[in-house]
Amino acid sequence: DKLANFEAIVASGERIEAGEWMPQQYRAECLRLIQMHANSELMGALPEREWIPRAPTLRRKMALVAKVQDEVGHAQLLYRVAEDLGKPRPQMIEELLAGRSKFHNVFHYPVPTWADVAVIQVFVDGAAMQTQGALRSSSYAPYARVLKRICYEEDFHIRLGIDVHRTLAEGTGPQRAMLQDAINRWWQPIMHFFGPRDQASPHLQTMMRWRIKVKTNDELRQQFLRQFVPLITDYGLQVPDPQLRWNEAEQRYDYSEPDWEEFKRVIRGEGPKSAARLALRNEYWQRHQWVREALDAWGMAA
Amino acid sequence: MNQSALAAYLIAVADDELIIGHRHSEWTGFAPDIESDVALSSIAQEEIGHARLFYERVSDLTGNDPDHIAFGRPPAEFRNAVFAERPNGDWGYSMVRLFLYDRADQERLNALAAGELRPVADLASTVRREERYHLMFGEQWLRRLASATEASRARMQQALDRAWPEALGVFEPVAGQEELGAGVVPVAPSEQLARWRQSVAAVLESVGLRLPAANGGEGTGGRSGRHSDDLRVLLDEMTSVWRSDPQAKW
Amino acid sequence: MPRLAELLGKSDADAARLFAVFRQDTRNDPHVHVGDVHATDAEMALVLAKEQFTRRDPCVNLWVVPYSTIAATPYDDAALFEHVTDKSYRFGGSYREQQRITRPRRK
Amino acid sequence: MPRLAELLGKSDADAARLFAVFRQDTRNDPHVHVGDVHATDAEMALVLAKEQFTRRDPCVNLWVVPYSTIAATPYDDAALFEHVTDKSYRFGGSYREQQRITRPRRK
Repeated sequence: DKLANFEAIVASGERIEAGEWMPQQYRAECLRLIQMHANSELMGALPEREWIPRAPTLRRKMALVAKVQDEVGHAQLLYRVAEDLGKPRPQMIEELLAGRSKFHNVFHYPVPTWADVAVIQVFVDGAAMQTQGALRSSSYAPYARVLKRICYEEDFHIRLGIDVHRTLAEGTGPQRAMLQDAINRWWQPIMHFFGPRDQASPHLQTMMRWRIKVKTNDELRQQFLRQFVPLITDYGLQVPDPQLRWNEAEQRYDYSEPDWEEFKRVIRGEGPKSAARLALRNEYWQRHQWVREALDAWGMAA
Repeated sequence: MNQSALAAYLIAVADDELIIGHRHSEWTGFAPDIESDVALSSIAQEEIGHARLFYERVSDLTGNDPDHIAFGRPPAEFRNAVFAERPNGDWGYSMVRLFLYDRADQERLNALAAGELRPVADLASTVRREERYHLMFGEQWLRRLASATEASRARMQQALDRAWPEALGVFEPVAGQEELGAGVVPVAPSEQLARWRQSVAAVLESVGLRLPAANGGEGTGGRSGRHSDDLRVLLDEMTSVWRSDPQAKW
Repeated sequence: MPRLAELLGKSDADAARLFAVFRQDTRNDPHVHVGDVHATDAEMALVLAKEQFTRRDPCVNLWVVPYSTIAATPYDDAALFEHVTDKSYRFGGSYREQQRITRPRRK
Repeated sequence: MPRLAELLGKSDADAARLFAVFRQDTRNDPHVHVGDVHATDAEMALVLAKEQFTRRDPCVNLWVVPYSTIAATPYDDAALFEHVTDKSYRFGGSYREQQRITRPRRK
């Protein structure tokens, strides 16, 4: 029967295509995951975009516009994938604007200095790369295809960020201090990014079996720490977690347990910038109402 | 050929492209639809890239580093047309300005590309090729918004009426331009303006918009450093990080 | 053989304003489906597709097609394409290898 | 941005009965234009396409589209897609090289 056939396809490592039969739970989980990913790309454009008008050189300005443009482009690609799972794009955007669907914790925080842009591009995008890289083996074919391009472009973002990070780390005293301050402010949200340690649960097992989730939260966090902690310590900068150290015996990083209450609050939309950013998006959405009406009328006539 | 007159002229072109590119980049993340957001971001990048190329020609003449030219001058030393420094307003005004500005830039580039000064002529013809897409994007949006509904047409006419006088200001001659000699800019500003008016009139009328009464003069001043407060606000923000330490590496 | 829009559960109105984008990287490459754009009409779809799908990739030509006009085979009976009866006589080993070598480079 | 049929000098009637065929080899691949078939309608086009384009090649899915609905950029206008001015900042090219020399050893 259909479920057995579906399980067989997934178990064999094959992928499921849009328009193909799938269990309702698989469709719902994929939609929730990909919609949140799309929302996060669209909202993820806002923090760095504040620095486009203030980028300090012509080349940094062009590169930052290109980088934020990629985030908007990723939202376009991801909403397109989520759409075929049963929710039109306008409805997903309206759910985001109404605060009814989530976006990643890291985009609920302020971006007070130019160094924040470097920290976001290196460490936030670096964290996202772990999750997105793993999901390239996702069982949902349209998602896996889109992630191939997204990961290629995210890799560019990380390299761009490393260049700014290195320039500040090797720059003047005030530049180094600005960078350390940004790292201090962003470390907790970045540790939150991967979510709490997975409790073994039937839900988790199904997600892993169906390859909607490919690695556990803590595997991804450890993968991130191994790659990115050196980028701080190699420049003589501090990781703002006194407990953080490499545990040779267990081949993993030990770290202070993040404050998961703050994480839950932020995800619910009570982060320092949650309301302000959603309000800003809503304001533009209202201002463009006349443009949407005009395009609808033009589309009808075409 | 007067080197400082040439530098002054190229700075005016570069300032136009930088400031209009800066304004376009302010839409990144907030355009009415996601696909147009991506497209306008590319246009913004290219305008800023064009500015950088013109600043490099200025740098060949004056020895100043392009970033210093772009980030190190007070408003009074900027030579962009006032038209470019105005805030974006709504999407309709932004699309009308993009359309009118790019058509004016096209006439300027046509003139420079026909000039005898090889480096400037080559740069102009390179940049002109990239501006083709900008013209397409602007015209597509202009045509749809102007022809879709009575409400959208009225808004676009309003935006056109507001933009028109300052669009004429793009053709205000740069101080010292006449000393450049015909070799560099073989088409006089008044002739560029006439050709511009003819080409935009054809499009505007075809989409049902009325050509405002021409009364140049309002949009001038920028070419000699007389700017609106909009430019001061823009530059305060744009140069804030660079000014915090102009000698540092950013 | 249903229309693709029906397979994806899209209304005709939605499908008419969603355009599949096909990019041809070089003269000797075929057009490849690289994604889709929402647009009011084909002309705007081409303008928007250019920046979303050729910012970094080479391109010599773009096609756009409204989803409403695409007809497709369903995935559910992939058996449709399984070569049930032995058709190896058609393949002729060398042909398949040779075919793989000459197949145009594709992403 | 004219319609492809006009570019190819095809009448509407002809273009409506000529179908572009797009084949998806595996579920990891996008649909790729593999050729065209003449048919009176889409259903027939899919049947013919299956016979003509999947006998020797792997295939999990087929699309067919009438040429009359394809919009295209003009063939001789490849210049539209050329990156005229320096876009290396989009590839992080220069960063990539700088990176490799000075990037702290990782992994």
